[in-house]
Amino acid sequence: MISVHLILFLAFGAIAVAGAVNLLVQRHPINSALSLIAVMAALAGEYLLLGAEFVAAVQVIVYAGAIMVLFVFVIMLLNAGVEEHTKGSRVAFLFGIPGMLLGSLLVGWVVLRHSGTGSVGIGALPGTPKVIGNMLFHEFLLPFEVTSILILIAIMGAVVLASKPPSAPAEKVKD
Amino acid sequence: MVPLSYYLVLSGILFACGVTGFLIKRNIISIFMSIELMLNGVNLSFVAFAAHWQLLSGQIFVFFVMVVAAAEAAVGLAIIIAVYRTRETLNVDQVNLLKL
Amino acid sequence: MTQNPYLWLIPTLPLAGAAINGFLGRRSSKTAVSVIALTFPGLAFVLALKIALGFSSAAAPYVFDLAHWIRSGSFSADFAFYLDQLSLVMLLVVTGVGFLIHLYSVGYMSEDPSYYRFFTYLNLFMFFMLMLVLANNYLMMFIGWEGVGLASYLLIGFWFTKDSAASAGKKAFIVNRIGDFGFLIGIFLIIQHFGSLNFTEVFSKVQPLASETSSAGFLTAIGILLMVGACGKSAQIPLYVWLPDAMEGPTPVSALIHAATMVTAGVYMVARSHVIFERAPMALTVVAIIGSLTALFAATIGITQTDIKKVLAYSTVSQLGYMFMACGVGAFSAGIFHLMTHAFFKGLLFLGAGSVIHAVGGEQDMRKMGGLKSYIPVTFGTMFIATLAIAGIPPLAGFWSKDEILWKAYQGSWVYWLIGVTTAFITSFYMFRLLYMTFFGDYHGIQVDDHGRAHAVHGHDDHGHGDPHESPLVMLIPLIVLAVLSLFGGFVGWGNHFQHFLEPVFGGGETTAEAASSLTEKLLMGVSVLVAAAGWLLAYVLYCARPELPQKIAASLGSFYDAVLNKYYVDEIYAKLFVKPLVDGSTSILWQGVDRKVIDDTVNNAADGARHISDEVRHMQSGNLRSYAGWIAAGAAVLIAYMIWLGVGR
Amino acid sequence: MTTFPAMLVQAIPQGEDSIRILPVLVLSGFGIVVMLLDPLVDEEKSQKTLGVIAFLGTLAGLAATWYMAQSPGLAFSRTIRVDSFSVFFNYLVIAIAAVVILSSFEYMAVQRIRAGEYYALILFGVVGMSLMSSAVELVLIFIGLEISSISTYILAGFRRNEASSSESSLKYFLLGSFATAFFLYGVALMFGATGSTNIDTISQKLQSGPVEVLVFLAMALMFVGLGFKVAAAPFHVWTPDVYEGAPAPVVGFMSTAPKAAAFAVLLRVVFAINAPGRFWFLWAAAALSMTIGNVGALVQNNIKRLLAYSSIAHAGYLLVAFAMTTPENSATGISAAMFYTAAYAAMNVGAFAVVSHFANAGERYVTLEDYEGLGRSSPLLAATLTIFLLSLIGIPMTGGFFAKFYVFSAALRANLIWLTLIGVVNSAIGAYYYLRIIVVMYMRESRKEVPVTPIPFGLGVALAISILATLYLGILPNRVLQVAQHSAQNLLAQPTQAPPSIAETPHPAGIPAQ
Amino acid sequence: MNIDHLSPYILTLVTFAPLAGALLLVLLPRRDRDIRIFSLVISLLTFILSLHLPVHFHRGQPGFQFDIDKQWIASPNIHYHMGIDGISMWLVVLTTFLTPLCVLISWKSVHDRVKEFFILLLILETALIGVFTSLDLFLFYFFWEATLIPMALLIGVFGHERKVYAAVKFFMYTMIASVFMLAAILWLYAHTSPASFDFVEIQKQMRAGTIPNFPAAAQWLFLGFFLAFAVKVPLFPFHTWLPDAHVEAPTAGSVLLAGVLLKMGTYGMLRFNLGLFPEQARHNAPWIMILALIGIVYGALVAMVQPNMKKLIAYSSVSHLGFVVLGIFSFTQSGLNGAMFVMLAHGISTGGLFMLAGILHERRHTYEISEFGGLAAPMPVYATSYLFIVLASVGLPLLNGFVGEFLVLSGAFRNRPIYGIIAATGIIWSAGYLLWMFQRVFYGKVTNPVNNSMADMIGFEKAAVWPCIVAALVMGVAPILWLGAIDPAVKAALNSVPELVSKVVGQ
Repeated sequence: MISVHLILFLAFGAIAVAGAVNLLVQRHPINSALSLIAVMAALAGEYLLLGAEFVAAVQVIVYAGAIMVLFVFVIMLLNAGVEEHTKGSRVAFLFGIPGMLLGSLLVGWVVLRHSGTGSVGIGALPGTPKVIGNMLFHEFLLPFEVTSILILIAIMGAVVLASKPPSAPAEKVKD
Repeated sequence: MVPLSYYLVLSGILFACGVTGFLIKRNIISIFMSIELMLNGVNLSFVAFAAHWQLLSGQIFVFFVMVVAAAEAAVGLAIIIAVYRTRETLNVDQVNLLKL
Repeated sequence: MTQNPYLWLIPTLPLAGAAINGFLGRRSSKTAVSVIALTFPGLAFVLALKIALGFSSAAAPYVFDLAHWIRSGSFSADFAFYLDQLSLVMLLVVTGVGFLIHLYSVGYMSEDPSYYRFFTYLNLFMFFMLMLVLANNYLMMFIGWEGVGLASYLLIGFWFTKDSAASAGKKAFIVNRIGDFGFLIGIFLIIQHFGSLNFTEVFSKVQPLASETSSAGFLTAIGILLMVGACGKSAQIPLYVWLPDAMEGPTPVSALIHAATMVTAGVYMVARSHVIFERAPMALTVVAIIGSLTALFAATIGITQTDIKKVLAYSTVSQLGYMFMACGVGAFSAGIFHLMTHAFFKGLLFLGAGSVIHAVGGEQDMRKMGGLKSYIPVTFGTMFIATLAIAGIPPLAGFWSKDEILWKAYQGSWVYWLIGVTTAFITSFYMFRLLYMTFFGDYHGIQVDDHGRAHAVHGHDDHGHGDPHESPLVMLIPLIVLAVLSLFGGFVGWGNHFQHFLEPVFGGGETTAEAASSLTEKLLMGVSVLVAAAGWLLAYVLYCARPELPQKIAASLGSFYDAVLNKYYVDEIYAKLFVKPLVDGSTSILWQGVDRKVIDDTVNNAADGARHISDEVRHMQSGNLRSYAGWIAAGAAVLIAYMIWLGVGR
Repeated sequence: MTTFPAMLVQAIPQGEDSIRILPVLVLSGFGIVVMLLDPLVDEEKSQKTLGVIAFLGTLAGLAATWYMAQSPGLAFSRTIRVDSFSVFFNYLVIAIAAVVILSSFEYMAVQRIRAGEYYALILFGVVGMSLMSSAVELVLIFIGLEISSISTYILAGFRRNEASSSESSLKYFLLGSFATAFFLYGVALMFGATGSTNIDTISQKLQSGPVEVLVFLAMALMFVGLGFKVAAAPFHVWTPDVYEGAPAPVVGFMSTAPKAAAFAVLLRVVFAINAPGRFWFLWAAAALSMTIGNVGALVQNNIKRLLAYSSIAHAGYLLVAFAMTTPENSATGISAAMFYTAAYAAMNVGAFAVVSHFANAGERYVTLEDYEGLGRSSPLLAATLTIFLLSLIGIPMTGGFFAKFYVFSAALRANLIWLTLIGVVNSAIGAYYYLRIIVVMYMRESRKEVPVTPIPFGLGVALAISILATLYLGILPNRVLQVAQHSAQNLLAQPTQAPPSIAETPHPAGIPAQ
Repeated sequence: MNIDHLSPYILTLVTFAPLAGALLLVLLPRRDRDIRIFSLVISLLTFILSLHLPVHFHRGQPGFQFDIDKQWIASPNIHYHMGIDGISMWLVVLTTFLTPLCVLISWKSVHDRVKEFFILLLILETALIGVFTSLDLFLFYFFWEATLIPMALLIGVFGHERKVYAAVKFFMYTMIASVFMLAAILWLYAHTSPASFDFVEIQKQMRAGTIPNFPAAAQWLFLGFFLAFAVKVPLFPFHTWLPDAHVEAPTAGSVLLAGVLLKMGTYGMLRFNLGLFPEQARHNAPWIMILALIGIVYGALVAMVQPNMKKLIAYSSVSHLGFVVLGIFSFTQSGLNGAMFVMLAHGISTGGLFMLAGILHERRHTYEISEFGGLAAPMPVYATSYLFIVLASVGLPLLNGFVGEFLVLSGAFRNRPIYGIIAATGIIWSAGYLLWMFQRVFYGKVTNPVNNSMADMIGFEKAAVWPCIVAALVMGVAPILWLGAIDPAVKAALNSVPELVSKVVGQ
């Protein structure tokens, strides 16, 4: 019989896929961004189903919240308009979509047929903030610390690239 | 009880959508968002596998991915701004000074 | 026999002369040059005489080993000299006649700007010629063989500013090379079968072999190949073409190289290898046929020539044919005998011709001469003797040798004899024709006063007055000496002395001749004398009594006459058949065709192709980011598919 | 139930641990210092001072590496392994950084580039790379990869008033993250298949149990990501554009250091995990890269682009060493690959140093026409470049020769006759376009006025180092090769019975699935 | 005795003396005259040093002498192994003999970038000597490749109109061919155990048959080596780079190119194709010999119709080197002796010819034969020297050309008579094209008035050319001096072909 779990999974999954497809078909970046947020929200739901409550929370707060806001901000800043068709795009449509569908079907088939046939129940592995934090500061201390550098770079990069460029360089004197 | 493979298929579909988006979108920002979509797909499979193996590390990875995503977003958007400054366009097909 | 430790000096002396003149001659005076040039060959001659006097006929061949030359594995060829009766005869002829001609040249070339160069070459020639005749093995003979070729190349082209002279020299060398090619192959055959080139060794290995009467074996091959070499050097059909052109050289050169010595090298070589030839009858036949044909063929051409030296040239070719015919019928000693006498009278004839040319200021066309006997009596006298000799009028030298050959030819086959006699007739005809046209009748020559031209063209002197005049003494002495030799040189053949002298070399193989009845011999002798006389008479009639006749006859003969006049167009045919195709073919087919079009273009096209492909590859880089992503995705797809296939497969 | 302070106490790394990441600490320390100093020193002086500090930082990094090498072993709950392999690559990437920094001094000044961020980014990038080379944990590797990538994305865009620069940055960034996503997906699947992201554990799992399809899939995806990083065909497409647009010294940096690190990862993934079903893929990738790279370079006129193609080709030669199956072949293959990375780094950094000096302001002079008659106008510069080019051709007595030599002899020992033939023929074809540069420099007279400035001190030192390295590797390759061989042994002989880290034990408070 | 002290190091000295000179030259100031004198001194010094070899060479004793064998690189197991036998010794001496002459002939003709020129020249000399002395395949390959760059630069920088094309063609041709040799070398190294590049060692293992699947690969290895050498020789149809390279190269370049570089190919065939793969050498001999024959005749015919003096000489080299290859693959004592001797003779006489051609170019800046004519009158000394060299390369007895050709031909004839006969036509062709050229250049009237005022040879030129003439004469009269050392070495080389020993006996 169809369990509640499965129904929920399918529901969230449907939303996610719908959002993803919408991201593709929408021609204005803003719409794409919003549909991406939808996808993320749906995924957050999936995470909850899997018991990763903390991850779900972070997904909503950081990902859907912070990062996507950044996107929307930039879109607004550059007031990107509707993307126009160009010669390259048709080729991409003709080959890209069927190719990708084929690829994903192949992968899906493989996964279905060959991966571990185990199945997971609701909240299979509760990822509470406590345990997660515990692990972050033990096994994953180094990666955790290192990410700080990553972020540092990111900030610096953003500063460098987005700031106003200097005047044109000067010719070397030939002597 | 939901078979693990369902989750995997879902993540696969999302990933594929991301790839497709990268190929067919022309607005640089949309393309970038497709990448985010791919990452999300990956995250899902991480969490799913975590549940499957009863290993929290799987969930931890998602954080790292998110951090990376954040960093990429920051840098990426900065780059996009820089490009826009020099080229006044966001259409990737017109960003082709370098070729052959 | 008495040891001759100084034997090696004989060739070396002229070399020394050549070296000295070559290095110092440019700066030293003409007298100094001529002293050097005369002393060294002279000394060589003296030494030769000394050896000859101390030479006992019974003596075994004397081998003098000088130094190693080539040692490769078990094969070796050394600088070594081989002295026996045969080489002694050659030695005397070469040094003797050679010296006389050197003497003559002192006068003849006295006005030439590059006097020293001439004598350098001449001495060099002596050196190589002596190497040739004294060689102890085929390879050393080959040294001399090629060396004399070089000398003749240099001397023919002596007046190199004349294109005709330069070309003639080149032609001589190349045609000789063709002959040498045969000779070389022959040498390889000899090495392959006898593992050595030393005469003694080779011949001793050949002796026991059976005569290849039934089938042609390697001996026949060797023989024929050697004959090819001889054809080149001794101007036999089909390689005779270079000799007439060689007359571009100074007359003494023609006398020494192209009459007396070098051209006879072929005969000498065949005679030297008689052991091989005797066991290869087929080869001998070839020799005989070539010889007889050449004799007749060249003689006919000789009739029509008007250039005095050309006549002599063709007569030389024909006489050489005689010698080969002799060898061909196995009468080697007769051949050598004729070689010797021919050296005397033909040398004399050339020197005489030189003196004539010299007298008329460089004119060589006999039609522009005539009536010279009053102007230059000595020349006339000596040349008359020579003419008698070559015509075979007894008892002069030519008579004995020619008669010997004809008799041996008769024993071989009457056909040879017939050809021989015909040739004898023609010979005496054109020789007397020459004599009459030159010395009798009245002088048709222009009163030469443009000596400038004379000098420019020939550079010999004539003292600046119009009328023809006798040559200086230094030139006359050789004439007289040779005349004497032509008169009495033949008597060594009296009673087969000469043949007996050479028997140690050629063995008793010819003593069979004695068996035949001497009546026939006498008969044939008579015939040949008659023929000679007839030729003389005809010449008298046509060119002295009724000078207008020849034109008529020529006209009546028509195209045939033209053919003969133009030497049967042989040169033209050769040019069309060989030279032109070779040059054009090499240019258009090999060079422009194969080299440029095929090979080089292939290479260049390959390079261009690579560049073109590269250009294609560049277009993978469309610059469009999405296409790049496409590449990556495609690659990923292929890779994923492959890996999954792998994974599923197992 | 431990208390939070207790956790913190536990969290503080042990002495050993911190020593085993000493280079990382030192470099990031210096990076931060540079960053902080940047606003303090004024614009004019900043170039030099910051550069010098950064250079000292790299020297300190080398020293730190040496110190780290003294205490090999695992660290941070088996996410880091210090062995001669990781030490080798640490040395390599830091040294590259040092030389690049030296050669950047003048460039910075000429191009008016903000020095502070530039040097800091290089240092941080090196941090990422050194992590890549010593990490044995896929997630950590991923993070290191991202650090190095992102820093190079930024560096590529540093000539900010050049449209080409930002374009190259964009292309590099988008394609890079695209590829990284693949890699990440691969990691995820690998995790799913084996329940671990630790390379040792994975290899044990693979050796023990049956290999399921998921693993193959994971491998494929990871190859995509890494193939992109090392610019192996067909994932090379980004290279020419990015190299052409990016600043010359940066290209010198990112064509060697991240590549070396990526190769280190690839070596770990391929050999330590002993990746299944890799042979033909690597074979094809090698052949394809060599051919595309060499053929593509034949008609290039922009020297940077030309060298970009050449770097694709060299990646191809390098991949030849990966197509090994049996352990003993693998050993030779690994050592060959390591040597190659070193040699290639030496010559390529040098070549780009010359290019960046000659390019002049706004990188005006980067086409072959500009190099005409250089042999006359600046014999020294021409001679230097010639040495590097000869090494790139693979003329004996240069590092390039031995690099190719080891690779090909390894291949032949594994009986890869055809691959070797493709390789040697390619290297012959490749000779053509390097020769073209030499020809242009020596055999043609310059047609246009190109200013040639004297070689400044920093650049001179950089060039000297590269030349010495190139020749040293070409004449006395032994020591380096021995190190490489030793590390190859290390890489292959992984501790089979390592105590399972906590990360893999089920969580104590794990609620059983219902 | 000091000889014993010197002998182990003499090869190193001879090989690297020029390089040392070149390095010193780098430091010298750009005063052209000093540079010229300095490099002349260096090259002469090298020549004198190299004379140590023939003087103290134990003739009649096969095997390598003066050998030095030190490990250079442990892995790969590369040794600094040098040694010479009768074959390589003379090639070394040939090189050291020609280089000073090159310096002399370039004395006046090179004015621009003199320093670079002589540096390259000396480096080239070291590389060339190294090729002949090294017994370690790796070392050999190194020197082999090392000759490329200086030569290419000499052509490309100091050459004439189409110098770049010629240089690149030369470089790529040789490069592409030699990578196959590299592959073969690597294969050998990878399959020998203990892995080794040592010629002697590999030969030992090859004989012992301890190399795994050697028989299967041998044919390919043979071809790998052969291709590299064939291009270098150059054997028809790989010869098209030669005329271009020669025409464009400066005189000294041509001299070394024709005199020594080409010999690298034939030397390689003799040393490696015969030494390492006797079986394959024998099986492939027929078609190789046919290629050589084509080369002989074809080269000669094409040479005959060349309007350009240097091109003519270049094609004549193709023809002469055909003789060498023919001799090598005739597998007869005479053939190989002859081949060796032709190498040396060709080195001298063709070197001389190129110098003489260069002297003309010096005065008229053209090689077109039609530009000249009647030169014998204005420049008699030059004409005589020219004639001498021409005769030497025509193969006149008592000059160096003859001995070699004779031996080769007799060897070829012994192996296959028809080959000998076809090859022997070469003596006709060579007479044809050389004498024709000589006539067109020197005989007849002076057609072009410019030529009337042409100066005869000057001091440097005499100093450069006359040694060649003397050498040609000595080699022709006393070949025994050379053959004495060559013969045993060749015998040894032949004995490495076991089943041919019987064939060799008697020759």
